[in-house]
Amino acid sequence: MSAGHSHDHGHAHDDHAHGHHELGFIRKWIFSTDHKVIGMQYTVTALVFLFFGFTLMMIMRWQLANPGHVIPFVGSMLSKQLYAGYMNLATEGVLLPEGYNALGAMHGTIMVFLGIVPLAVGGFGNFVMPLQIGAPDMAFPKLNMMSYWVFLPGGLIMLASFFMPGGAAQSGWTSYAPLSVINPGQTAWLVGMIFLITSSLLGSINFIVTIIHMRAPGLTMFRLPFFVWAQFVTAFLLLLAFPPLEAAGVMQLMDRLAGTSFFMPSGLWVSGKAAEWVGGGSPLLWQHLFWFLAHPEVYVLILPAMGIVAEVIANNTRKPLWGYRSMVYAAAFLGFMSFIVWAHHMFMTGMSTKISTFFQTTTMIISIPSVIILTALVISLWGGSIRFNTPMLFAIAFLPMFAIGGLTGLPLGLTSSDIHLHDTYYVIGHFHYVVAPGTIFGMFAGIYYWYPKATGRMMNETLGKLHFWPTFICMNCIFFPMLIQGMMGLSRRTYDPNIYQAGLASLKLHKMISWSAWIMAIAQLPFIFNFFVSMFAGKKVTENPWDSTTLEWAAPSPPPHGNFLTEPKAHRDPYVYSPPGRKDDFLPQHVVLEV
Amino acid sequence: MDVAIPCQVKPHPVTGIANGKLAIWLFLASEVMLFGALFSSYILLRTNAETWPRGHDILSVPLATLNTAVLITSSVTMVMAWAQLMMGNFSKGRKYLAVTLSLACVFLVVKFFEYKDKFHHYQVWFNTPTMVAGHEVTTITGHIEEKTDDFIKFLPDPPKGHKAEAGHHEPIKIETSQIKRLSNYGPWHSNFFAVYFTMTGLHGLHVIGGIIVIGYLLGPGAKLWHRDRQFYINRIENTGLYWHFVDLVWIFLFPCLYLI
Amino acid sequence: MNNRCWNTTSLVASLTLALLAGSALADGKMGTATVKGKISADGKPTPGAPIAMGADKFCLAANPKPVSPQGKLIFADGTLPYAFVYIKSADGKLDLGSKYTPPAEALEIDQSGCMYKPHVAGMVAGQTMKIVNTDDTNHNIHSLPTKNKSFNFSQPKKGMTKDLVSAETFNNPEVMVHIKCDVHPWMSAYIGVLPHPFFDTTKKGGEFTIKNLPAGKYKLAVWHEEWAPQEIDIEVKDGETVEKDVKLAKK
Amino acid sequence: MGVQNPGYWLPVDLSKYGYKIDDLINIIHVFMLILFVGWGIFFVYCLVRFRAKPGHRANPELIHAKGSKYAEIGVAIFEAVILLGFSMPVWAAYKHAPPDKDKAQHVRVVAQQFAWNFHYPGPDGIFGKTDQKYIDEAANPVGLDPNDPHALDDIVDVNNLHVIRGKPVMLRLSSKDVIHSFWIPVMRVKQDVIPGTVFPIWFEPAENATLGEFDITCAQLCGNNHFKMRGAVHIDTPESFQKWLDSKKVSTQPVNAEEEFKE
Repeated sequence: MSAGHSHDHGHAHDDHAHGHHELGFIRKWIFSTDHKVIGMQYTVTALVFLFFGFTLMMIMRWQLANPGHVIPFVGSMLSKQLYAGYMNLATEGVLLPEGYNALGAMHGTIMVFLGIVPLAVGGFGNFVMPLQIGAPDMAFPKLNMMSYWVFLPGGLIMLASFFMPGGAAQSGWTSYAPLSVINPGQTAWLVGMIFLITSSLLGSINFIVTIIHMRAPGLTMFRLPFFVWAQFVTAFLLLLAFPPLEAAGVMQLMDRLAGTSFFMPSGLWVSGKAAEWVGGGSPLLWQHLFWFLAHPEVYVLILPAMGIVAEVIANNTRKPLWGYRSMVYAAAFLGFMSFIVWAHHMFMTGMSTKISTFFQTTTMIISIPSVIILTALVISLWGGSIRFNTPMLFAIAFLPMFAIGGLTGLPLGLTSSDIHLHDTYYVIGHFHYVVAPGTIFGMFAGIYYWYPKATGRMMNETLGKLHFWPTFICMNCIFFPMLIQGMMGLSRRTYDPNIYQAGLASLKLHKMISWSAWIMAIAQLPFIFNFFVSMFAGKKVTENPWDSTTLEWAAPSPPPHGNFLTEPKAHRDPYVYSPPGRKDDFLPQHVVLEV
Repeated sequence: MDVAIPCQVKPHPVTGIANGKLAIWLFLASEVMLFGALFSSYILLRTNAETWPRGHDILSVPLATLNTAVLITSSVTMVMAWAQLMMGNFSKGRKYLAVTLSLACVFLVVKFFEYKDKFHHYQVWFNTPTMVAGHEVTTITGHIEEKTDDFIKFLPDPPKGHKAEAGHHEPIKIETSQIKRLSNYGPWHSNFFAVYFTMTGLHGLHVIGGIIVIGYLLGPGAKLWHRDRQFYINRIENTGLYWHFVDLVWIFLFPCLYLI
Repeated sequence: MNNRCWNTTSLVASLTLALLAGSALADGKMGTATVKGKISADGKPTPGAPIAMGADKFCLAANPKPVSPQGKLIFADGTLPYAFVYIKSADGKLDLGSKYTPPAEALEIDQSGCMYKPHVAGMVAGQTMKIVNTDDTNHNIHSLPTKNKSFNFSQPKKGMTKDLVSAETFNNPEVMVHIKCDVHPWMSAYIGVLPHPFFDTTKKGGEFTIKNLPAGKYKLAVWHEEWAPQEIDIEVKDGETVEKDVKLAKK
Repeated sequence: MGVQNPGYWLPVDLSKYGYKIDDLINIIHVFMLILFVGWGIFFVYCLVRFRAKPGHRANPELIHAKGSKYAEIGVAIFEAVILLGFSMPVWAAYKHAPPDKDKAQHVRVVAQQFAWNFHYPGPDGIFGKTDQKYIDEAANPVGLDPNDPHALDDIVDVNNLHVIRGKPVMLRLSSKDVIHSFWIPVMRVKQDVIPGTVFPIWFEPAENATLGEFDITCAQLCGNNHFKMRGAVHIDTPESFQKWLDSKKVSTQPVNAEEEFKE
């Protein structure tokens, strides 16, 4: 970067400081090109979607714990016929099987594509990553804005699908053909997905260019905070894994709207009559294309969370991360491997021994880098001086939760044990342990950690702890029983488990899970309160409230448009904590040591 | 008030390219995955199919060859536009750009006629083998002259190699009760046409995208030349990369769909 | 489920329909003639296997004796239940040239003992429907029309009722619309959707009666699930009762 | 109804070879438990010992943790062992060592939204021809060809699979419409049923298997009433199997309508 650019920064900041040339409300907060504002837009939108997706699940939890009983509070609302031909989720206050399927499909879709990915990548990636690399903004600010404004309509189409004729998608978030081609409601889902995929592509290109081209002087790749590395790998996964799903989505849309038979085999006989499709297609083709995206997607969900946890742990143990380089290599290897394990979701589709051998071997191999990252994070605790603030509580809670999630992946990744566990509650327990107490804890840690940077004020610690402890306990009471239910042989996506012996025998667990879920909902109230009230009432902070070392803490809190007052330079590794012979127990990357 | 972004115009010291070029390469990587998925699906469907038509039997190879030539020429003119701009010849560069744009439009027009023909060409499958023009057949192809609830008047295609005597063929009347299936050559006709329309359609959308971008750079976007010459040339170069990719996809599509 | 909102909706819907129908007062021509008769089978029915009620424990309990598919049923004297008898115009069209508003009462279909009651019924296009589940098991009711919009919904609980407003039922004449339950594949019902109210379904003794027919020449059409359809020319005069017995041949 | 879930762990295993899968699952879980507990102890120890104390500073030196390397290598070795020693042989046996065809019971399974149609070949041991055009959802759900002599003695039952203990069962799975997944938890057998393909699978009820009825589940979301796609496997003795077979022999029923219209 030339000197001219740093001059520009200074100039940009002057504009801001004087306030005369301030952008109008719309350009500043709605159609903003500032990565921080876009990051916050993503964060808030994603949190709203997460809350909505969680609400859908609470309705399903009612049905599972009390099959056939009138849903309290919302039952009558869901039974209202809004217009002729409207697909009701419930009748006479009781959830319908098709309503249950719609809620299930939308819960999965919303949580993954509208909640966690936008929060982890769109929110944290956008807000934190340019700051951490000392950049004034993203490489393409307008593209960044567009990415959000393509994401939002995609999400709104998904939500609106509940009110469209035919209702919301009912074929699961996996949308297996031929069911998804036959079922109502899928078209809106596909259109929504195409918007979301486009948004992700725009975002990921922006991220990669920014990380490669816009690092501050001195900030070599191996001086990057681990979070940036995680985002870097994630962006590649999004870039390369999403397009096949887009192709598959287009094909499924063609099957639905143009009567093609990409995924429709010959001779289908649906509901008492021959189906209209010519046939000749392959249902397995959809599964391959879908999982080719959806397995890397798992790492899209988990890597940013690992990144956040690494930041928070390094900061709060007051010592450098243990095995930083091996973590980076592990993350890159993880990203690469995630492209060649997808078919372990398809062991039960009649896979031959050779192919299954390949995929279970790659699946076992991919567990190794996860173990390395996890081990490195735990060993990082050794010899530290651990501060138990709210972000740290969430970050360290992430570790055992992710460990359970990862370990329970083992029996699922082996074909023989998968015979019994495939498509049971064990699977649900497994991936929720990775994503819910795993990723979401990472996200909470990130929110508490970077909140002062975004707003200039701290979140309340007491409320934070009031949020953490019940959430932590409830999460385990929700997902651990699911592992047992799956072991007992309860099939997932079952509207009324009571007609099965495994369901009847584990009904008590269902009740326990549901109660825990509702208690957990209440436990989110302190967080919501804390989140909004701290914006005005939180303790004011200077630029570096956590005594942290990475570059984002060199910018003012909140950082102005253009981020840094003077162009930062990186002089050392990211986590120089408790250096010997210094009074402070941290040495930020940008600080020039006076000799 | 925009923040100054480094490497917007000048190449990055390490990678040696500017932001835009890196981004376009990444974009093309994702495009490779998109079309790669479609080509894989095509291979899978074709290898699994009991029968798969030869493209040259049912598609117009001459038109597609013409289109191939059109697209390749447009790629050449795109490079010429960039070269002229590099030499500082703004007006010549624009002319080449305009030629590229018109060639892209020609491509779409030709494609439109190809599509239109398919939608007016029908195939009839009979319930039982039926005598048509002295042969017992289960299916015939041709054009519909008249359609009612009870019957269709159908003008069969001349047999292969008898195109000159097309006049000999009279329309025949087919009762609705005889028809097992009646379909034009739209995407619903068979998996071949599903693949054909989806892939060429998606490629066509890419061509339209190219037209919009080139049109912008030719029209309102050209002002940038006077403000920041290098920036404008970069944009032309990046658009060119994209355009070559669109061309390349067609070069794969042409043999895959029309020839083999 | 008669909650207030629902009633308002159906009220609005029926009002809209009435308006759309244009001159609602200029309702279709009604007459005083009657056609009656018996439908019977010409030959012996193919014996059918009993329904596999064991598929669902509830259904088995509700039907301790073996049950035949309703379409196979025949009375000892050879007369047929579940034949749908209806009037066509003299040139064989469903439309009699005059518009009839559907009756206000809904066509009720009950899911009882894992069978549809009635198995065969007629309705005037646009008539409302009421679907009831009196079984303590989950049913889904799936219509498979070719000229109308399809519906497909579940009734997982005993006593559930769903009122279908006019716009949700069958609005185009179609003989017959097949309705089935996907959970219990044997459950099927057939609805004859007509643009006029001149139809009947045979019951005990294969008897049918079509009343209030205006004088004129018609075709008397008969449809049965298992037997070949038939059409017979008839002529009726005001106040007259025409008797027509029809024998259906094997399909 | 047999008791399928005696406790909060795996359902009873009534098959001859299911123990192999159970062993694998149990071994992995013991390993997971050891790993998690060992790791957890270290984790909690760190949290307690290295909590922030006034006047105490973190030690920035990174320890040479040989333990972690050993742990990682240990995990890798263990994974290799269960992969090569357990999972792959069991899977290969399941795929490549079907029982003797002549000694097995053969059943065709036709899945549809939302029922399992079980098609038995009858006394002649030969499946009758089937064709879509004969399908009658009430009377002939698998579309048996009435003109095929082999079809006359075939038995079709919906949602009820009868097997004899000690006798291997070979199933040919197919689907009419969408993807289903055939799962008998007590037999430790599961297979997706994808339309357009026939999937041969097999299992063997143990000779001392509990008699009675157990769940068959559709394990793949197949539509709005997916949950209702429950079948039952009846484990019979040869005698009770014969009794059931005899009850099915009455293939023709009176079609007298009086019963239905008696009120």
